[in-house]
Amino acid sequence: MINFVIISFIITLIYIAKIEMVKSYYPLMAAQGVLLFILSFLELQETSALQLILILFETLIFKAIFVPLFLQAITKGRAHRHQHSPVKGYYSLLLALALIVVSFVISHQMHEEFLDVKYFTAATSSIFIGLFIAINNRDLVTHLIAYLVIENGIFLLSIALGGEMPMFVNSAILLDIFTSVLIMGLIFNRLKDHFETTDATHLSQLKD
Amino acid sequence: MITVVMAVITYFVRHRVLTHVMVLTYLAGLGFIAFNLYEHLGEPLGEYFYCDRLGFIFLIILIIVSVLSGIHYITFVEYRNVPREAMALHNAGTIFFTGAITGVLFAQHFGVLWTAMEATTLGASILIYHNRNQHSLEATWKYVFIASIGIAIAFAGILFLGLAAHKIGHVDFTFAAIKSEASRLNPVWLKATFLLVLTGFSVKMSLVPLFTVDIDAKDASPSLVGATLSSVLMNAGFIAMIRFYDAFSLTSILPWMNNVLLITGMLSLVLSASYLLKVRNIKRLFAYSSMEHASLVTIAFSCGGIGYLAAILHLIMHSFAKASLFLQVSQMHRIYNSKWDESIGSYLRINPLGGLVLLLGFLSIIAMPPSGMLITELMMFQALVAKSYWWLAAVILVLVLVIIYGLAVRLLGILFIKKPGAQINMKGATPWESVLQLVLIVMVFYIGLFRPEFIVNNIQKALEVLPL
Amino acid sequence: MITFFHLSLLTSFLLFFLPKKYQYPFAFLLQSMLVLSTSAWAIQAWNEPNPVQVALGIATWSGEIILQIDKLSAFFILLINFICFMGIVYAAGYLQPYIAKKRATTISLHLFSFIWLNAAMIMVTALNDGIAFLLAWELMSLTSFILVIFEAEKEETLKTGINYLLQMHFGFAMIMFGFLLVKDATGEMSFSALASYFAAHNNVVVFLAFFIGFGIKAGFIPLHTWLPRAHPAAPSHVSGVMSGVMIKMGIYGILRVTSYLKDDFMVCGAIVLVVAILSGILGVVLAIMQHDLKRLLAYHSIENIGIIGIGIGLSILGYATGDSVLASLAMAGALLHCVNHALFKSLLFFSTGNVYYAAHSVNMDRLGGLAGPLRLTSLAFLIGALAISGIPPFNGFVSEFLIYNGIVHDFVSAGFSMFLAGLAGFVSLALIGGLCLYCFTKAFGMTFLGTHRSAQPYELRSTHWTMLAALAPIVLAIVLIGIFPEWLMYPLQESLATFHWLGGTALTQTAPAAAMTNVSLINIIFLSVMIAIGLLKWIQQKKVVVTTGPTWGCGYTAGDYRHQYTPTSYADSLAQLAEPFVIFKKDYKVIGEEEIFPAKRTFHTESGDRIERSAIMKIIGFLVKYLPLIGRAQTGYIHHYLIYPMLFLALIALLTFLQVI
Amino acid sequence: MVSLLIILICSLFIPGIIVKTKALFSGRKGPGVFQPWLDIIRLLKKGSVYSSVSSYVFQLGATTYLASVIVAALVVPFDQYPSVISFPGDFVMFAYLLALGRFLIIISALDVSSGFEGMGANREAFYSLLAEPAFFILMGSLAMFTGYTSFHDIYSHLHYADRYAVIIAIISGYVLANFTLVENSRLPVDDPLTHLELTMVHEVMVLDHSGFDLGLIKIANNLKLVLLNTLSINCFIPQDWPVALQVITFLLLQTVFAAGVGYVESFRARNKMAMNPQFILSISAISLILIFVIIILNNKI
Repeated sequence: MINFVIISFIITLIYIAKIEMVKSYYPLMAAQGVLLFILSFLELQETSALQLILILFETLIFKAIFVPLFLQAITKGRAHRHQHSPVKGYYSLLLALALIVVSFVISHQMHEEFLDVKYFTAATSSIFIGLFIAINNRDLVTHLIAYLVIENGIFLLSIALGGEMPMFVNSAILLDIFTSVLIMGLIFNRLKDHFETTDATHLSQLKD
Repeated sequence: MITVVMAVITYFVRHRVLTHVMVLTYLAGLGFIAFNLYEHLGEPLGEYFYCDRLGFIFLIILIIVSVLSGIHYITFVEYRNVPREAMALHNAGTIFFTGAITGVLFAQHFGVLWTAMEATTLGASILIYHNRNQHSLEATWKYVFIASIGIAIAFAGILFLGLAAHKIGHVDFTFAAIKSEASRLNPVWLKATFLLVLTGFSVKMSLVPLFTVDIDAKDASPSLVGATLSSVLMNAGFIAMIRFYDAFSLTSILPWMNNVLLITGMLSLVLSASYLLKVRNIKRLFAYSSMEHASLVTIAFSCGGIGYLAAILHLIMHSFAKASLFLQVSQMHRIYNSKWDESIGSYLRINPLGGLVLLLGFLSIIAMPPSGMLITELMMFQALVAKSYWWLAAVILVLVLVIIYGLAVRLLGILFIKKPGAQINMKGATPWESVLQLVLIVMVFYIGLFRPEFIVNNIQKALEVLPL
Repeated sequence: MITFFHLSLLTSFLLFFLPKKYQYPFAFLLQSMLVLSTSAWAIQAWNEPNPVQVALGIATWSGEIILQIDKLSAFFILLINFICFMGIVYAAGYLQPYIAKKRATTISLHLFSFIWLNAAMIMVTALNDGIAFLLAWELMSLTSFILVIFEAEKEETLKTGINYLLQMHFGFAMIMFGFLLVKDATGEMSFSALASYFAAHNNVVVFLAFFIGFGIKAGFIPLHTWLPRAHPAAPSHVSGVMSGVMIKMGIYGILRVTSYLKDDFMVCGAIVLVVAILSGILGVVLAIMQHDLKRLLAYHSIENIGIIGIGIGLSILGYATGDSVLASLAMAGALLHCVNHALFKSLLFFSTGNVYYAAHSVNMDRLGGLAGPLRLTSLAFLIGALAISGIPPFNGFVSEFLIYNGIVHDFVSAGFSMFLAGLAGFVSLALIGGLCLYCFTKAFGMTFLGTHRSAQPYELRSTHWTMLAALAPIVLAIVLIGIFPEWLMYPLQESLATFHWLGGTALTQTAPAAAMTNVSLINIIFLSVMIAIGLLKWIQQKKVVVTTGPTWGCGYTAGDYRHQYTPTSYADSLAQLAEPFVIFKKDYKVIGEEEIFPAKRTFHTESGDRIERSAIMKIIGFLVKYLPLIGRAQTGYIHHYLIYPMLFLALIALLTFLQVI
Repeated sequence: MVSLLIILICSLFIPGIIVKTKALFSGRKGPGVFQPWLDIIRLLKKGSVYSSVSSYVFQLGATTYLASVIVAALVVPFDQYPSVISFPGDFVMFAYLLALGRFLIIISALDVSSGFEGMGANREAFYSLLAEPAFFILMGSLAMFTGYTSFHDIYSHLHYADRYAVIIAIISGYVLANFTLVENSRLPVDDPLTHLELTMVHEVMVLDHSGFDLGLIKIANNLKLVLLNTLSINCFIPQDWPVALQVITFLLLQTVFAAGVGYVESFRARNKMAMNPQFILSISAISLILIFVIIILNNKI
């Protein structure tokens, strides 16, 4: 079961990497949220009820429902736009696959008994692909999505390492992600008004 | 106690009453707390916090700088006709930011430290956003985005540490616990943790590799925010870095950490030198100068021994000098309505007191006597010589000369040379503020000349734990 | 005394709050107090066998600051005080137009820096502790920097100031490295720790570090490039003080370090000698090529530093080869030349200041014929010019004579290599003397003699009386030292005792020092002969008809001011010889054969310092050109910013993997 | 005292002899041997014309020039008979005293704002600067050879015990003679009797001096010629001869030298101006050769 979920997660990653239209991100983000929920539910069965509720909230409500809706709200009217990126289509797919292979190799190198290699692979792939998306794409929404993908990776990583953080920290992390997404969203809206574009290449007035 | 502070913050954040009094009251309260804390030095504060000397010293600096920029903000609002909403948001942001930094300073748990650090990003983003124009939007976006990714990277690092700790069955995540167990942990994970944390926090410390957005932030925000960012926030970043360094300092990776810090510092120094040669925007100029000092601190720290003392003292003095300079820039901006050096000229003639601040501030940041940074740079070189890094010392010397050249050309040009394009509006000059800034700089001089035993002793005690 | 000292320094801050009118008198009062108190210490030190210790009651990073005045320090302190005091007297007149023109802040900053420069120099000579010394050293650089940029609204002046500041900082860093090496080995950071360091380690490295650091301040070639820029940029009383005593602080430092040497005398001496000979000859060659009078004088400072260096180098070498007479004579000559150079160089700068004040220019291409209107100034300049050329009966001769004598004495007993070293010094001193004569006949002749060289005659401003009053004591000192050099032998002997390795030889017992009475005798005879001839002439001229007429134009009667020799044409004969060191550009289009009616032409020459252009400017140019290229990282594109952490992580990971770190 | 006396005596007739020789070679009878001095006396009685642009410097020039040469004469010895004043390193003082006179005469030439005199002044300064090292190298090497450091001691200890040492006498005598020619503006460096100002060195410099001043300058020139000549001739007179013989030899040699100068000036043209620096530097080169000779003879290597 877990293997199946992780593989699905990686497949969503590959899809995210090759997406060219903003609209296509929303279901994938929602799917990732659901997958993460299943994973954490399976993994952390013996933890306390409070923590379970928290994780439920984090994955299902926040990641699977709130974020896609929020994205949809802020990208209203431009969801069908095509991305401008230097590495396109199949090449980005190939690159994403390569990154996944790299993370497999890295995970394979880690001979740690407490480390779940499967999770670790998924987590590193997620982080790598998130960074790849951010570097490769020029649209600000994609940057936001990249950030979320990276955060998903970090979440996976924390599952991979077994819950080490105290409650306080976990809730803080949740709050942090929530507020940063919120702030980014708000600023994104403002940017749209001011610059009349969401292309990051136009966002380069501050330089030397 | 800190949780109480947090509660106060949230109260103010919700409360949108538009008054500066609250900020100042809050800071006064913080000062009061600090006053009380002095008796509790070395005692834990609640579960996740711990009152140590290092944090305490920087708390004092935090209060001084924030009070000054708070006062400055009052004039700023009057002069600029800042909308009430923006003002309220700024004040709330200040309180949130200050509280978050206090959290960073006293955190005793890696996770809490991380949380507080993330909170500073959010607080800072509110402050940077203040002007609400294209530049500030761009800067805020970049800052939040890059800082968040940096923070995520740092969190991954902390997770690695957790992995390592988990392996030996240890689950307590406080500094003290990790430090005592560190030698049993797998050095590879520790290295990964340190590297990722350094990378993640570099945005706060204004170091390579994430320095870029920090510079933009200081440029696009009001100068008083720049003052806070390049003093208080930078200190907090360094404190966080030092916590990790301290925790791992008893293990075999100490030389490795030193080397990494040295590389980081050198890269940052080269970059800042190259920028200082060409930058013409005075705010960015000071921002890069902060980067230079951050790299000097890093280099000093990486050398160990007397370098630790040099690093901390340098941070303290840099906070004072840079805060006063940034605040002065705000005044200049009002007088000339520009931040570009080609339209700011003969400042010493136009505003003698402000010019004096700029001149003395310039002397302090290029480490000319009576600036105390001379002493710390001396210590830094001493540390380098003690480690026989001769070539590095020579390179650093050349780069520092380049930096002085860059700063001197711009700043002395502003002070003395008449620029034809300058449009002067003397209403912007506020002599009493300049006097306050002068006091800060005089403090730098005082430290340089007289070796205040109180500060030095406290730093030395705080640093006793580090390996020599 | 300590109260006076503190009072003068602490109340100097009040300068900023005084109205313009009272600033100068107050500064004068403070400076007098400072000079008085420190001179009293110096005199006390002179009379006591042990160094005088003055605790300033201030603690710094190295503990309490204690002035430790031994005879070498006392020697320099008296010199500093004399020149600085004359400087402030001179400034009374020189500053007047500026006081009317500038803001009160600028004036007070200037006077404030002047007082502090004096204090800083005194502290430099009297501090033993490393950190305190470095602080005082930087303070000296800083205050002189502020003094240099007095007219900072001129962009050129400001650039010069920045250049100066940077070079001083570099020198500072070298001194610091020297101290740090000592500290690393002995755990102590002070001059006295040098003794134990030199006893146990290789002397050359630390000596070299100090030599470079102090050599920048002193202006040894190739570390001299700041000097010909900073001196002309500064107002004249400042250039007088800077050139007169501040660059001597570099010499002081070298002397102080030298006095602790224990080993490797041969190498150290050779280094100093070679650099000094280079500075001496090139300094004066470059001086000859200048049009700007102050720049010319600045290059002469380099030359004189070279002479002092020759003295020091030969002294060290003399000790190394066991010739104690050479060692003490050359060192005495070097020390005395410090005094002499301080005197005549400040005299020259002050009188140049008078020229600038009166004629608004120091460009010799425009000057000429000032000996009439500025009679006293020109006389002072003439005396300075004769003294700097080492011509008796003035003081410059005495110190060179001591060095010459040391070398000649050494010839008698020296081995081959020492003979060559001595010969090199000997010949270069002679050559410098000849070049100096060449240069100062030019400087004096072009500035004061003939008629004006620009198309318009002058509008002269009359000089203030203090600007002449300040010259008188200096002239007196120059003449007295020149005519009665024997009086100085005992004090010099006392100062030489600071050098532990010179301790055994008594300068006063050497034959040349004893011969000073003969020098004095010859000088007196010369003066009497001259007066006698003058009297004869006077008597004769009363009997005969004396008329004035136009200058004999060799049959050409249409000659005017344009026929005079100019600085460029005067220097032209040397230009070929100096070609390897001086870039000499002529901007002139030769008249072609087909040009029957040649169009109007202009002629313009330029000379530059080849060492500066080829060695130093290239490095700086390289940095300024290529460093900003690195700074393209801030592209403004956020996706680029994300690549950096990746690269950084990869770099560190790679280095770790390869076990580089 | 003997030395000063003999130098003064020589200066009475030496200039005359040069003039006489030249006249004889050109087939004229020529004036008497003392004619130059008679000219000087005539000049001393005359009135003067001063340039209207000149200043006090011009008044000082000739006076100082003569005074410096007279004082310089005090330190020059005649063979082993001491000079009036003698002390270690007196030859340094000698050179610098001459420089003093030169300095003043140069600036008084610049004082009259004439292009011609400026040219002369420039050349004088330039040539003397080139010649200076030769003198110093020579005296330095003689000091090393004899082991003494004053004119008198050096000359009274120039023993040519070794027959190779005669080389030293010849070379140093030759160098000093050449030095004399340069310093006194004689052929081949300068022709005092040329009639084109553009090719003069010394004479053009004093063009504007007249009457008493010109007389002083001429006295000083005569004295300087003999003075430097003495230095050269001293090299050739052995110390162990009786006094009378030495004096006679000295006078003879002075005459021969003067006649030689006259001969050269009659049959040789002046160097091209551009050649002069090279010529003067070659004197220094020869004196360097002397050093190596001495080093080899003294077994210093």
